[in-house]
Amino acid sequence: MTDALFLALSALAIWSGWRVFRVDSMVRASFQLMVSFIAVGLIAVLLAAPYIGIATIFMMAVEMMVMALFMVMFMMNPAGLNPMVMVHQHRFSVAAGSLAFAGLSAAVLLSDLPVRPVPEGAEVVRDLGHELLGPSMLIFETAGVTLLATMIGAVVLSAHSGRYGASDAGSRPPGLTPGGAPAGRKPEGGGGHHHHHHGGH
Amino acid sequence: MIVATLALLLALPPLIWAAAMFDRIGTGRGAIVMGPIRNGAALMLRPNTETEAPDRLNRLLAPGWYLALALVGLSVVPLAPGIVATDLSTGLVLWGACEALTVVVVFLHGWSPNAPLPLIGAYRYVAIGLPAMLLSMFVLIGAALPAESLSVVEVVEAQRGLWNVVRQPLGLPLFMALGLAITLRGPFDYADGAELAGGTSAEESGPALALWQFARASMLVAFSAMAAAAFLGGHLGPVLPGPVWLLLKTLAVMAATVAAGRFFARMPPARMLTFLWVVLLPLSFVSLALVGVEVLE
Amino acid sequence: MTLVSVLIVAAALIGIGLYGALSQQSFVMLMMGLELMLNGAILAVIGFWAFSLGGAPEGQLLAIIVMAVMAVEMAVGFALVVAVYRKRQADMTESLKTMRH
Amino acid sequence: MTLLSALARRAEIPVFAVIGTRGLGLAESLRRRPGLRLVDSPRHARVLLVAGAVDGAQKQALERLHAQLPAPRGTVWWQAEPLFARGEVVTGDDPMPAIRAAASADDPDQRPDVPPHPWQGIGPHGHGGRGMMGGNPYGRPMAMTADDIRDGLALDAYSARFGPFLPMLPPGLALDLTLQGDVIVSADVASAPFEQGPQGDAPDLCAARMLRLMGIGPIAARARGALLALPQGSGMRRRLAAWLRGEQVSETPDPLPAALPGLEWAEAVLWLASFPPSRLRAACMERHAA
Repeated sequence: MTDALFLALSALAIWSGWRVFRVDSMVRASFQLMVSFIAVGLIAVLLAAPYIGIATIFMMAVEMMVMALFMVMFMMNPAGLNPMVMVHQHRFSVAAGSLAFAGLSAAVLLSDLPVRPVPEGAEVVRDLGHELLGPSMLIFETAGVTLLATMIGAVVLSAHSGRYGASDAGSRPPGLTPGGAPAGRKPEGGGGHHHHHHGGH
Repeated sequence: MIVATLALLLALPPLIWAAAMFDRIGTGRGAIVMGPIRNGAALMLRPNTETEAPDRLNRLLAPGWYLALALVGLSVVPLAPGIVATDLSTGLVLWGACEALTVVVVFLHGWSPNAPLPLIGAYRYVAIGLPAMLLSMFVLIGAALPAESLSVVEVVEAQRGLWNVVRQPLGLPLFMALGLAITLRGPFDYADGAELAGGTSAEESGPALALWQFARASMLVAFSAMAAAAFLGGHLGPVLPGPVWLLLKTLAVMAATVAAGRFFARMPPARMLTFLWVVLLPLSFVSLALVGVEVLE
Repeated sequence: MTLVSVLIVAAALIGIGLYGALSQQSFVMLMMGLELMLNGAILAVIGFWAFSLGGAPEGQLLAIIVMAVMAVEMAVGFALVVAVYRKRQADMTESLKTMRH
Repeated sequence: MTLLSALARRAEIPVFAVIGTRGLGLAESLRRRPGLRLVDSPRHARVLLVAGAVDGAQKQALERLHAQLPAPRGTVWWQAEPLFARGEVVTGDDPMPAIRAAASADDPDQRPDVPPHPWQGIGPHGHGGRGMMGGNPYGRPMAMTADDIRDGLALDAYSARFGPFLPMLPPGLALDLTLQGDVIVSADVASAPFEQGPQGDAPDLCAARMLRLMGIGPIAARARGALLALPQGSGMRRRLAAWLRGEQVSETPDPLPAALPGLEWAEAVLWLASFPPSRLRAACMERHAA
């Protein structure tokens, strides 16, 4: 029963992961990725990690929702009426992906993996809680502070008001001496309204 | 486990009917008892509509997913001591995952017909639904703190002495904001509101629309049962048997949610977004901090 | 369900993710590739934890850290995309020239 | 099936009301009638009710609306001259019998399904746009990048005509809008709202229309909390408060193409509903004349 479920979920995770790069609408792509994450989360639940598994589903549902929203924002082509071909160095990528898979699988098959399963009846969620707020508190809190820094950084980066003036005007730092030439690199010429989405190469 | 699942499946249709009746009370339309059934039957006999270049699969599945999420969310609520359909040590997290996926499903429902008004409803809803969900997680962590467990069974058991609604007075009202959001009603109905002519369901008709409304009502039932378990002591209560208490509390929360949906006006989304982030989320932090202080003592 | 089977599934996810990250032109699709690789990483971590760590909670902790990394990657990634888009109207990798040299 | 049909026979008839000249009061009087239910979307309706005369210039729009009702559908013309030969005409005060009859009618298609617009065949992918965006595949305009008026993040704008029978807009008003997300970037009046007469400006009617957009009824509005839900500074609070007190409002809106850009969809809709129909019509007509 567990084995059948595992096989089905793995197949779902891999298939939907593959479909991410094969569908013709980015919203569909991000929800395919979400399906892949949900399958992995359920596998984690099968592997006796109920907190991690369900938290993965929870987090990824939110993350992929935001991703899909960005898709609609940047490319309002929700239903894929317009074609979508946006790949480059295709052969190289296929080779790299296959190589990574083959290498990792070989490593897995050839190495002698230790076998020490989770003991029956272990309170894994309670253990995790004690670990998070006990011995590994520093790591956990560091992750928290990193997330806070990320939030602030993300807001600063994406806001209209850049560090040195409006960001879409191409903000340039002030000179090192009063009235001097701007420090740092000159922004790219044209600043362009040359259009994006060039189609397939 | 099987007993609990069967009991839930048997109790759900009458509760959904009750939810639909609550929605009719006070609208002056009469036929409170039979009206919802008749209208549902009439809807079932109408055809589904086609739109141009839709995402057929997601359009077909979205109402079903919504219903499934309501069922999964409902399954973690214990009906009586020892009787629960999904006895999971992380029941509250599972409920949170259902909330998050509800936002996704509503988005899919609005996105898949490939029409402007549903799409506007869909992404407006996401902008409001995500912070509302965040808020509910803080409130639910507050409910889990005294129980020292993420299991809903333990959360109910920990309320034997005192219900959480007394211990954390801010919890239930804040949680009801989420209830309004995931059941698409009143002040949080940014998906299906009148100013978008039905929003995400503007292009639906027939059985698809009937199923969507059915799922929306079952989500109200699931939310109310969850609120009853997390804040009103679930099946705990004197004299009457446990399931009856749970039923009564669920009905009370349902009525309160419907009434709140009727009473509070819907703000324009930008205003609501500010209100959520600036007022409601900090309130939920305060609530959580107060619970923490109380538990430490 | 053995450790080997779980790790091979994880390897497949990482392989597909690598393909996506290398082949996609759009920033957002590129990030999806990265996410898929991290998805495989989470699966591998959980697999190791379940089969060869004897239930030590540090394995779960590592999975949580991977999730935090994912969130950071997403947030900073999107912020950069928005910042670049504001300046250059670009959401494809080829339209950026300055960082090449 | 028989049980379903037996139950369905006594259901409320879902009616989509097209409001024509002096039809606002007529449609509003039906809102609390038992036996029918006014719905917001033609897709939810069984019967198309045209209340008040509709300008012949809107014939094609009305035909398209008729086609949006899922078949079988019925049509009732209530105090309105029929624009096409479908359904029944009611001249009296009570359309109920006609609506009941229409609920078992089956109008043939007024606009038979013609093949969709041809594929445009321009551009590298043949969809008529630039790169992978824009264009007009199958006659449906696609979003295209355009300048933003809010914070300079120039995303894809979507242009379409909204109206003249959308239930949240004043009846008859058709707007050519360009939207970025749900923010209106530019607006143009394609046709002015229909004449509603003095009874269209009645305070309770205007307040009810506005409150419906906010999702509450007049009883809940008495608590005055509803006013706080409205944005400040646009006069919406003042006008709704006056209507709730039972006073007439006689403010005239600024020209729509100047006033609407920058507003979000929900704000714009509320703003339009916060003016009495006669004043809104005057503001739109002035511009048409000029």
